[in-house]
Order: sequence, then C-alpha cells, then structure tokens
Amino acid sequence: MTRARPARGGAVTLALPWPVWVPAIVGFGLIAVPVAGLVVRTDWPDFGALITTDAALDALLLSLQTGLISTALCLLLGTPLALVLARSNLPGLPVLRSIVLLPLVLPPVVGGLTLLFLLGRTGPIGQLANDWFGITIPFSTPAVIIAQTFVAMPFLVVSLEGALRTAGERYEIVAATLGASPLTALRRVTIPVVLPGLISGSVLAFARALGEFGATIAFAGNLQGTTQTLPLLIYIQSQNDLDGAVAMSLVLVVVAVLVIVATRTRDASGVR
Amino acid sequence: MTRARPARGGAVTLALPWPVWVPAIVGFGLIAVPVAGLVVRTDWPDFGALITTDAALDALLLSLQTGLISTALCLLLGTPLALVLARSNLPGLPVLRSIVLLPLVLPPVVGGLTLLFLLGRTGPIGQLANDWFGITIPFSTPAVIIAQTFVAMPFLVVSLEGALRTAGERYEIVAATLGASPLTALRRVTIPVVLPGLISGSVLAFARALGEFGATIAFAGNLQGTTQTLPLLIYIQSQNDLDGAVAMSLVLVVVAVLVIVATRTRDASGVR
Amino acid sequence: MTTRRGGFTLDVSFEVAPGEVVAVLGPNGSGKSTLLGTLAGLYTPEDARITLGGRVLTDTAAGVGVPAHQRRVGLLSQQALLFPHLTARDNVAFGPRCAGRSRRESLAAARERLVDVGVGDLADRRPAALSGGQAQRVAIARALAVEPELLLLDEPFAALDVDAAPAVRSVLRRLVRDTGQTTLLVTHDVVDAVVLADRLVVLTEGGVVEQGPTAEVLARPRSAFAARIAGLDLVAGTASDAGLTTPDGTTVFGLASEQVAPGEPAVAVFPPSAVAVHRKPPEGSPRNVLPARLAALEPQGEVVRLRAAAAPGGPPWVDGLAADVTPAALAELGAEPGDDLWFAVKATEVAVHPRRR
Amino acid sequence: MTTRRGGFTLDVSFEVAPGEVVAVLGPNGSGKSTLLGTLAGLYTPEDARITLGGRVLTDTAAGVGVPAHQRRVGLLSQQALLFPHLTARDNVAFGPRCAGRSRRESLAAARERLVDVGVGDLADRRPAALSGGQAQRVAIARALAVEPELLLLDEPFAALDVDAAPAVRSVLRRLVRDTGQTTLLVTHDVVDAVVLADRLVVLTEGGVVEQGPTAEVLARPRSAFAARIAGLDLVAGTASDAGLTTPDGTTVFGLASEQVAPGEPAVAVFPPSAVAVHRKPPEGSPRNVLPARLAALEPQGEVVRLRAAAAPGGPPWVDGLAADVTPAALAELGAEPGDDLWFAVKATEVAVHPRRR
Amino acid sequence: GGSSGGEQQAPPTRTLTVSAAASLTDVYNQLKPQFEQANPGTTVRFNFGGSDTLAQQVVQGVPADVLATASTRTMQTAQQAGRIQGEPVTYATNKLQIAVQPGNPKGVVDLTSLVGPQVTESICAPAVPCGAATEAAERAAGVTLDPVSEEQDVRSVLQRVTTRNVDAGLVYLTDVKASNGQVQGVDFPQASAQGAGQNYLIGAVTGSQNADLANGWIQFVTGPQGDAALQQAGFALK
Ligand SMILES: Nc1ncnc2c1ncn2[C@@H]1O[C@H](COP(=O)(O)OP(=O)(O)OP(=O)(O)O)[C@@H](O)[C@H]1O
Ligand SMILES: Nc1ncnc2c1ncn2[C@@H]1O[C@H](COP(=O)(O)OP(=O)(O)OP(=O)(O)O)[C@@H](O)[C@H]1O
Ligand SMILES: [Mg+2]
Ligand SMILES: [Mg+2]
Repeated sequence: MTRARPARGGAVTLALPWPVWVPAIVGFGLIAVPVAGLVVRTDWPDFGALITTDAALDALLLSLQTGLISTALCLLLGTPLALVLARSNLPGLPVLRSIVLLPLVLPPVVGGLTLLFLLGRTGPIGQLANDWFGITIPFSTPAVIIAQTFVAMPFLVVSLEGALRTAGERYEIVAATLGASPLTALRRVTIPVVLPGLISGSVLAFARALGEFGATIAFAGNLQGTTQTLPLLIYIQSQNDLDGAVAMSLVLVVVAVLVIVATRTRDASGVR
Repeated sequence: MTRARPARGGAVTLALPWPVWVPAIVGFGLIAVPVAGLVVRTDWPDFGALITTDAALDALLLSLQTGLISTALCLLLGTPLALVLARSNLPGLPVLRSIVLLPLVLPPVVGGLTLLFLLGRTGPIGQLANDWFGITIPFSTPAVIIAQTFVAMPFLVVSLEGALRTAGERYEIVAATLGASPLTALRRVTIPVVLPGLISGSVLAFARALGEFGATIAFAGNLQGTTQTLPLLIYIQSQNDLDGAVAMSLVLVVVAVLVIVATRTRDASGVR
Repeated sequence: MTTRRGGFTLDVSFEVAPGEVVAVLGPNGSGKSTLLGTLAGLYTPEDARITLGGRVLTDTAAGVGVPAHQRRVGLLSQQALLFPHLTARDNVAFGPRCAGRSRRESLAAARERLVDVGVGDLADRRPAALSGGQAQRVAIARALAVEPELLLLDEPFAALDVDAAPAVRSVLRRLVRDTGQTTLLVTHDVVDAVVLADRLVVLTEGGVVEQGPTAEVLARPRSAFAARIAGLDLVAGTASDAGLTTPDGTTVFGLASEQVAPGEPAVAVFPPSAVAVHRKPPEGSPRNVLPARLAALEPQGEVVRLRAAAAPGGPPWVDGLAADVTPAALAELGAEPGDDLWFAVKATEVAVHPRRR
Repeated sequence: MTTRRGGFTLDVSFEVAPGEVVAVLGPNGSGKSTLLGTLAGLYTPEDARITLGGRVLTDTAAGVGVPAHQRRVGLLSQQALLFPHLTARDNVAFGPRCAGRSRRESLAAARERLVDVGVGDLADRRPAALSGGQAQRVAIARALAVEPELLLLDEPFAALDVDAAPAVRSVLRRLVRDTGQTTLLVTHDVVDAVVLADRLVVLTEGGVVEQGPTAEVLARPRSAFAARIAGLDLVAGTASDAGLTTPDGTTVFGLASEQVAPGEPAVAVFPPSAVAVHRKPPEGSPRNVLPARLAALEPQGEVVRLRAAAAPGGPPWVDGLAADVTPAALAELGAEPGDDLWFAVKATEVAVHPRRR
Repeated sequence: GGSSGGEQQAPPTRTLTVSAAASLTDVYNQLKPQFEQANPGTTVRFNFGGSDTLAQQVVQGVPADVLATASTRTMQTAQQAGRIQGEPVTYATNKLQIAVQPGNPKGVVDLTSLVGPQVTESICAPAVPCGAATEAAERAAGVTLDPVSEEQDVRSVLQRVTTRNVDAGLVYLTDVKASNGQVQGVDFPQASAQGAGQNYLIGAVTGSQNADLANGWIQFVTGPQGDAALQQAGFALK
C-alpha cells in the first residue's frame, strides 16, 4: 500500500503517479551522466593549478560580473515585455512573441554578427556612437553584457509569460477594486504571485548568460580581462589543452550550481 | 482619462501600468532591431538561389525533423522531470534542480564533447552500444537528436516547473478526493491547468533545438543530409560567404516564427 | 445599463442616493454579481451610463470607461481571494496603502478592522492558515478598510457562523451609519436587508422586477421571488427598553436583535406566521395584543394571510399588518373582512432592529 | 485523532455508523474543515486511527496512510474549485470516470445530477461562465456523483438562494435515504442538521464539546454554542395531512417544510419563542393548545425559558418542551413550577420535516 | 539519414567520409566531383569543422575514413591515440599576411606599424593554430601586439577587418584571397619565421572500412589535381 508522505504544516504531499518516475530518471540521466563524465575526465591532480591561472581567475570574475548584470538587465527589460505579451491585447501579439524568441533560434554566432552589424564601428548605431561620443562598443565589457542580454532575455520573457498566464489575473482584479493603480498591483500583487516563475526565468537567463559563447565572441571579441568570459576561455583552451578546458568547465558548472542553489533555497522558504 | 479596453466576453482587460511600456519597448528593440538588421543586410536578389541549394534544403529538412523529434523527447522526459522537481519532496531537490540546468551553462561545444566522451565508440556507453548492437552513435541523425535534447530539455523543465509551482496543487487535491489516481489527475487536471506553461516550455525547447550548433558539431559531426542542420550549414557558409550565411539565418528565423505562431495561435483559442 | 456575458444579458437601471444602502436580492444566476462587476469596472457594458457623485464612470455613448482602480468603487466579491503572499493584516492594509495613507496609519487601520470583524488575533497569519469563515472575515475587513465612494458587497455574510454573522452585520451597520458609506449589498438573507438597507432592488433573469424602500417591498412584495423571501410585518419607531415605541406612543414589546440604544430609530420585525388571531383579547403570555379590523383575506399556498386595517380607536400603525393562519384555523375563527379581531404577538417573536433614518 | 496545523490542534474521536448522517457544527475556525481534510487524507494527523467499513485508512501507530484517491472518501470543500478547463458536465462526470465507469454512463450520471441540483441547462458551460450559486450547485453535483463510501460535505448550501437551498437539501436527503450514503456534513444552519442528520457533533476550538442524536442535542444543548444555535422544540411522529401524528395519536398541526409523504417518519419543529403560555386554554387561531405542567424556569439572557412536564391526562410528549417568554410576561402570568398551564403554538410556526428512521 | 537512398541501384555503392578543416571547404568541394567520377559508385561526404574537434572525434572513434587537419598538433593528437594509419602527409602550407582595408589607409607596412592605439588590430588566440603562428612571428619581429581581441579562428579575424571593426588583422594568405578584394594583404618578413606558417596534414583513419578509398583520396588531394586546386586557393605546396 502506498504511503502518503507527510510534509510541513501537516498537509499531505500528493503521490506522483509512478509512470512519471521512469522518464524522469531517464531525462535526469541524459543530463547528469554526461556531466558526471566531465567530473571523471577531470585531471584532478592538476586541477588546482589549471583553474587558478591568471586568465582563469580573470574570466571567472568577468563571467560572474557580466552574468549578474545581464540577468538584472533581463529582469528590467524582460519583465515588462513578458507582461505586455501576457496581459495586453495588442494586435499581432503572436508575431511579437515569436520575434522575442528569435535570439533562441539564431545560432549565437549569427546573433553576435547581427549585433556587430548594428553596433559595430560601421553599423548604423555603432557609427553614431563612435562619431558622437567616441565610443567603440565591440571589444568592451558592455558589449559582453549586450550580447548576453540579447541571448538570455527570451528565457526570462517566455517562462515568465507562461507563469503569468497560468496565474491568471484574478488577484490583479481584486487589487484594482481596492484602488491599486496598475503599477501598485504589479509591484505588490502580480510579481509576488508569479515569483516562482520569475525566479525560474531569472535562473534560466542567468545560466544562459553564464554559458554564453558564440554571440559574445562574435560581437565582443575575446580579450583577457575585458571580454574573455569563462566559456570563451574554455573554448579557446579546448583547442590545445582539453584538460584545462574540462577543469574550467567544471568550475563553470560549480559556480552555476552554487548560484542557483542559493537562489532557490531562498525561494523554497518563500511563498508558494 | 485612460480608457478601459473591451475584450471578449465583456470582461475588461486591466490596463498595464505605463512605466511597463518603456522598458518593454527597449527590450523588444534590443531583440528586434538586430534581427531587422539581418533582413536589411540580406542579399535579396540572390536570396532565392542561396536558400534553395541542395545543402540548404537538406539542412532545412533535417533541422525541422530533428527539432520536432527533440522537442517531443523533451516533452516525454522533461515533463516528468519537472513534475518531480515541482511536486515531490525528494531530499536534495535544489541540487537536482541545478544539475538539470547545467546544459544551459556548459558551453555547447563542451557539452558536445562530454557527449562524445560518453557515447563515442571508445566511451563507456558508446562502447557497449558498439559491442552489443554494432551501433556507432556519433555521425548519425540520432546523435543530432541526442545533442539537441541534451541542450533543450532544461528549458522545458524549468519553465514547466515554474508554471507548476505558480498553479499550485489545489485542483489535484480536488481530483484526488474525487477518486482520481495520481496518473489520472496528472493527465486530466494538472496538464490542462498548466498548459500555457507547457506550451511556453515546448516553444523554448523547440527554438533552442532548432538553433543548436556547438553540441551538434562536436558530437554528431557536420555531414550533409545526416547531421548537417541549418545552423551547421550557416557556420560552414559563413567561412566563405557571409551573405549566404545571413540568408540562411533568415530562413531559420522565418521557420521558427512560422512554427511558433502556429503553436501559439492554437494556444490562444484554448483555455486560460 | 446593459451588460452581456456570453448568452446572459443584464439590463437594469436604478439610482442610489449618496449615503444610501441598497440591498440587491435575486435568485442564483439572476445577474447580481454581474451588476456589481459592471459598476466596479470589471465588465464592459454594451450600453450604459454610470455616474457616481457627479463623475461619469462609464458612458458607452461617449466612449468613457474609467478603469477599475480610479472609480473609487470597492468590491467584496463572492470569493474571498485574499492575496496569498500577504498576512491578514497586510491584506487589509493594502487598500489604505493604495489610497496613499502611510504604512503606519494603514497597519493601524487594518488592525482596527480586523478586530471589528473578530479576527484581530489572526493578523499575522497568511490566508492559507485561515479557516473559510476567518478568511471571509478578513476579506470583509479588507473591503471596509478602503472606504470607497461606493462599496459593493457580494454576499458578505456567507460562510460566517451563527455568532459572527450578526456581529459583522453590526460592524457594517455602524460603519454605514457613522460614515454615510454608500453601499450596494447582495444577499440571500432578508434580515441583512432589513437591518442594513434603505431600499431593495430585486433582480430576476437580468432585469429589475421590483425596487423600493425596504419596508415597502418586504411588506407588499409584488414579485414571486420577493414574496417568498419577504412578507414580514414591520413597525417603525424608536427603540426603547421594552422594545420599540411607535410615533403614537404605543409600545411594541420585543427583543433587540443587535445593539440598539433607546431612542434610536428602530424597526420591529415579526413574521405574519407568529401572529395569533383572536376574537377576544387573550390573556396569557403574548405581550402585544393589538385591536385590528380585518381588511382582506389572501390565500398564500398552504396558509391564508389576514391583512389588517387599523381598528377604530386602536393604534394607526396596525394598518397593513399581516397574520398567517391555516385554513382550518380560519374556519374555526370564522372571520370575515370588516370584523374586529385581536392580533397577538409574543414579545419573543418580535425582533427589534436598528433602522436607518 | 490529533491533527496539527500550525498552532492549531484538532483532537477528536467519534464514530459514524454505516448509512448514518452526522452533522458537524461549530464556530468559525473550530476545526471542522480540518477534520474533514484529515478524514479525506489531505492532512497527515500526528496521531490517529481512522477506519472505514473495516479498512484502516490512517493508523499513525502502524504507519498506515492510505492516499486520498484510494480512500473512497468524497469531499466537497468549502470552495467550489471546479476544474476550470472542463464544462460543468465534464466536471461532474470526472468522479464516475475515475471510478472506472464508461464515458457514456458517466456523462448520463452527470446530467442526472446536474438536473437534480437544478442546473441541468448549464451542463455545457465552463466554470468561468457560471454564477457563484450555480458553481456551488455544480460542485455539489460533482461530489454526489462519486458515490463514495463516506461523503464529506463542507457547508454545501452556502451561496445558494432561498429556493435552491431547500431544493438541494431535499436532493441530498433523498440520496441519503435511498442509497444509505454515510455522510458527514458541516453546516452553520441548524435546519440542515434537523433535516439530514441522525447525530450531531459540536466542535469548539478543536475539540468535541457535545455529540449525540440530533433531537437530543438540539432539545437539551449543554454547550454554549449548541444552545445558541439550537434550543428548538422537537416532536417526533409520522407525517399526516394536518402536520404530524405523535405515537399516542395526538395531532400536531404544522406546515410541511419540504416534501414529506403522510405516514413517513417526521419531526415537528418550532422555536420556544413561538410558544405562547396561558393560564386558561385560549380561543383563537393557535391550533396547537397543549396542557403542560411547569417543570422549571430557566433564565436565558433576556428571556426566561419555561420547561414543561407532561400534564396529568395530557399528551406525554409535552414533557421537555420549552417556551420562551419575556420576564414581564412571566411576571404577569405569575407562573411557578408545578402550575398547570397551556402552551399554544400556531400551526404556521410549526415546521414538519421528514426524519430519518 | 537518407544520404545513400539515391544510389541504391548501383550495387558497389560506397561512401567515403572525410573529416576536414573548415578552411578546406572550397578546395575539397571542388575536388569531390572529380574524385567521384574517377571512382564510380563512390560518394564522398565531408565533415567540416575545427581541426581540434575533428581530431577529438577521430580519437573517440567516429566512423570517419580520412582526417585532414590544418595543424600538425591536432594531427598528432589523433596519431598519439593510435587512430591514424601510417604516417600522415603534410601536403600544403599557408603563410601569414596582415589584412588591411583596401587601399591600406593606415599605411601598414609591417608588424611594428600595428603597435599602438592608432591602428587597432585583431589576431588569433594563442591557443589556436593561427595564434601560435602569430606568436612565433611576433617573437621573430621582437614586437608585442596590442590586439583588441584574440579570435577563435582566422576567419573571425578576417571578419573583423571586412566589417571594419578593426584596422588590421593577422590572417593567412588564403583568407585574403578568399575575401575577393574586401581586404588587402600586406606581406611581412617574419611570416616565414620558424613556426609562423601553417601546415595542412592528411592521414587515413585506423580501422576504416574504406582503407583503399581513403588512400585514394589522400593520393588524389596530394596529386596534381589537388595541387592545382590548392594553389588556386593560395596555398603553397609542400
Ligand atoms: N460567459 C458567460 N456565458 C454565458 N452566461 C454567462 C457567462 N458568464 C455569466 N453568465 C451567466 O450570467 C448570469 C448572471 O451571473 P451572476 O454571477 O451575475 O449571477 P448572480 O446573480 O451573482 O448569482 P449568484 O447568486 O449565484 O451569485 C448567470 O446565469 C450566469 O450563468
Ligand atoms: N497553518 C496554520 N497555522 C495555524 N493555524 C492554522 C493553520 N491552518 C489552519 N489553522 C487554524 O485551524 C483552525 C481550524 O481551521 P478549519 O478550517 O478546520 O476551521 P473550520 O471549523 O472549518 O472553520 P470555518 O467555519 O471558518 O470554515 C482555524 O482556527 C485556523 O485558523
Ligand atoms: Mg453572484
Ligand atoms: Mg471550514
């Protein structure tokens, strides 16, 4: 006889149907086993030395900085965009929605090239920036952030939109009848209610930004300390030193797990 | 004075707060303008010829096939995984969750290499497959599908998990009191209720699979008709002929938009 | 105003004076919630003109539709829908905060309202940790805390236990009396209407079948629905220690149903079924024995309703009172219109409710 | 069983016989919903043993906890919670489908239940297109369609209009009578308990303060809460055309509150406040004039309750009946224990309800 | 895969799989029809990619018959894993040039002209073959360049110049040629220094099912027809 498992507050957690477990385990394995392979392949004796080179430390720091800034930008720009997609009734919404998804479909290198065409020294916007402010966007840290934001934003937008639709707008309606302006309702009701979706979305965006390679190298270039994020270093390294690349991939993986577990632990203690 | 906009069923759509629109437009622009740049740069006179080469047509077909199969696999394996993450109370859930996210963080080429280490003929699993069934996994279409599924699944899992958490389990509890087994409740209640999240997730996974490059080229190789998907062809093309690469990127973009609009239109007519 | 929802059409027109309380009654699905939703700006009517204190809220002809949050119309909907992420106190403080009051002020107001509805000790709980009736009380507190120009309450007393319902009703009455809060109240309980409302609107199938001052509609219901819920005897006057004093000085003995101070306007209410009819003044426990001249006999299903006119020399307010008796009792009594009879009502059957104006 | 929810602890113990209907009464937050949820398997009790027809559902000592869907315990919760993506009919057909009945059979059963609760014409609607009362009725139909071994109903009649509540109550009574459905019913309305329940359980602050056969608890409530909601006069017998015939052959005149066939077991119910007390048998409309010997005087707040014993030669069932009068009336009557009096009750004040067994 | 579907009728159908460096795309595609004509019933399919990835794939036992890399080191990787049959052949070389905007507006003459902020340049990362070559040239010239970016491959360097995001870049002669005049090449003396060149190697993969065909392709590429195509693309023959 199946046993109901007790959970906090005395509420029973419903049992998951057993046919769910088999594919769940297969799916998990599909992801976890190759990653475990990475761990196995790592050259542990030299691990410390491999990951504490100047270049590796620079890249790690830059990756964390740009990843967090990009995630913040995604939140800042992507949350409103998700709201528009989920809650407005603009004409042509399905088309807008699929345009937002394009950075996902574009091979990242092509994405980087499109950014370069636009913001490069001879691009329509890049030229203005260059002529007026003397700024060259490519080859700079801001370029890394732009590239990461470009590729990561759709993740936030799409998963937040899904959560907004699932949540519905009944609480927002209640807020309106209590006199809350749309902005207040957004801040004090909508956002807290869809917090799980917002967190999922941010985690996705952060992970994607952290792992971003193609668009960055195509648009921002690859210079230690300025634009060389960890994935770029890993890729370049993998060309002649696979052990070093594997070791650094592991660092990337560990950093990602740490940041995500930290975020999620906060979430779990919050509101359902 | 702001006007309430009428919607179907006579229910008012709540106005979005105005400060939402500015970042939404900026965010949209960040994505749309570079893509529009792609359109502008395309060599329209030769467009038809560029995209109807044998290689291009093969790649397009292969991309669509593998993309759809991978998405189906993601649904099959990722939905159960999301359920486990959202609804079970396994110990160490935050860690499992972040492991699922790793393919997002790993630079795709590294991901592809880890798959190669595992499933190549000399890899632990690849060797078994080779010795027992005479199957060589790399350089085959299934390898493309494995690579795409590996990179795309986290998208489905994470956005579905967000939706599951946002929806809560009150309807599943009702179903249980009506005598529904967990599997029936899943099929007839949970899935329909989180349908928007499931669709978002599938769209994300499909888009990611369609745009997948690094893991595929590293693991599955780049063989016309067998493993050369559109992004791989674009890469090879960009070695010599940026115009051709741009044209083909545009095809990828159009295909993605068509598939997504088609899916979403069905969604919009469905349940909220 | 006309509002369509799928195949259902609501088509009503009425006015509410500032400070007035109007009760909306009607069977399930008659359009009460749709009416409230339209007033609150949640449904776009097809064709409507809604004004509130000089402001046009909706005018489909002119294309005006003020959004919900700018209407200053508060709505307590049929489902409590407390914000799940906020404590009870923060839920109640939400409205005052939106109205621009300071955090401290809002929390103080919230605490006060929660105490009013009897859940002051649950202020720090999340909605998930409240029982159904507790959640409903918090929702009422939240709606009251807004103090909007027009308050819409959709079945506020459902889910409340036998003690809570009158208590919360008293709170609402006090608020309405003290602040002149204009209110539209949907209820299935006629006592709510008697205690709180100046006027009644009865809806059936999307249309108004009856409206008018509470006492009038209840005393002489013209629609089938109103007749079923109402048909009460009401006597207006001022509260006294013994019950109620009518304008002509007579005392109607009764029990105060809720707090009412002597001298306050009040109404004595009793069901016609509680009225015993006699040929001679009866001795015994019934405290109210009133001379009445039988004006009419109205068969009402299983019972016959005897309608009184004032008897010569008797209190004038007896005019219009009804007594329900079984046909057998009537046969034994042998009463005919024009006969002088005595209506006897026990004091314990007479509920004295406070009355507005 | 002991269940903890946050700071609240429910600690109760009772039995329900197969085919029995037990009403659970109690103030808001007393643990009624927690009790039902624990029985349905939604909360894990700290320490409990729950058996149903020989099956052990929960036994914390033995580590047994049958999951909710295998308990064959149906629950109608306080919120309707209709599946938003299914039509009313599919919502109701959900339970039968889960029980393994065919699609056609389930839909037919669903249609029947919807007609029973009066919303047969809304079968194709989604929940979003239903009014509050309509949704509640569909939820009731959904709970009834399951035909579980134990049916738990949490305030099923809230939100129903004045016509619907008795109608749905009749449906439930029919079901309970015809199929012997074991039921636990949470309600705030004592009439539900009278009509439907064999026994009452009164909860306060997580504990049982009173339980017993309905008539007994209502006639002699020992807890403050029960006294407030109850204190009714009940007379058992069989239904007749005039009202009710007691076992000794006396007729209690009254009006049938719902369909009850002559000869069926029934109970006549009237509030003590409706009983007029006289020294001499009064003439006039009151149909029920009963000789009674005053047994005791019980002050109850603003009124005094006169408790009767059977008068020599009078009907024996008068024993225990109560009459409430104001102190002033009592003073005028000058009655003392041992006096022989007449209790008069109008037939229109007596409700005859069908009775179980 | 359906690549062999069309040739089912001609019975001795064989497919030769050639893993080749992406910079060989044009040359090899040009040679393919000629080889197929010379060997009826044979289909050549290419797996173009970065030399390092190709070598890793061969090490992991992918079903390739021929490996053609653009560096000695990557070929050695495969060789050391025992995956190359016999000794690989070095059959072509390539040399560095400074790619500048057409007309050479910044007047670049050699590596020293690139030092300093007035001329921005992009080079290959030291870890990739062209970057190693660049480092060797720098050492020989005794200068240290101050690139704005170190690219993953030489095509990326070229792209920087063609899109005018930098003034100059160190690329191979073949790349300048392939740009169809979008850039201009500037020769510099240190291009022929030790290690500054690029070697193209080819070898048959151990365990190939088509060892004869693989050797046939190697001979074809290193033979006269191959030489002609390579020279036309700007490669120097070894
Ligand atoms: N989308 C819709 N399509 C068709 N009919 C609808 C739709 N939405 C609501 N209705 C109908 O509108 C009517 C009015 O609903 P409303 O909620 O206003 O009723 P109500 O008077 O508040 O009833 P209750 O007492 O049950 O709460 C109902 O009969 C309902 O079935
Ligand atoms: N998580 C929690 N923490 C603390 N107290 C809780 C929690 N959950 C429920 N309670 C308390 O448990 C008590 C019982 O709740 P329950 O829902 O069983 O009451 P009820 O008798 O059904 O009341 P109602 O008539 O209002 O529906 C309430 O007082 C409630 O405040
Ligand atoms: Mg309603
Ligand atoms: Mg409850």
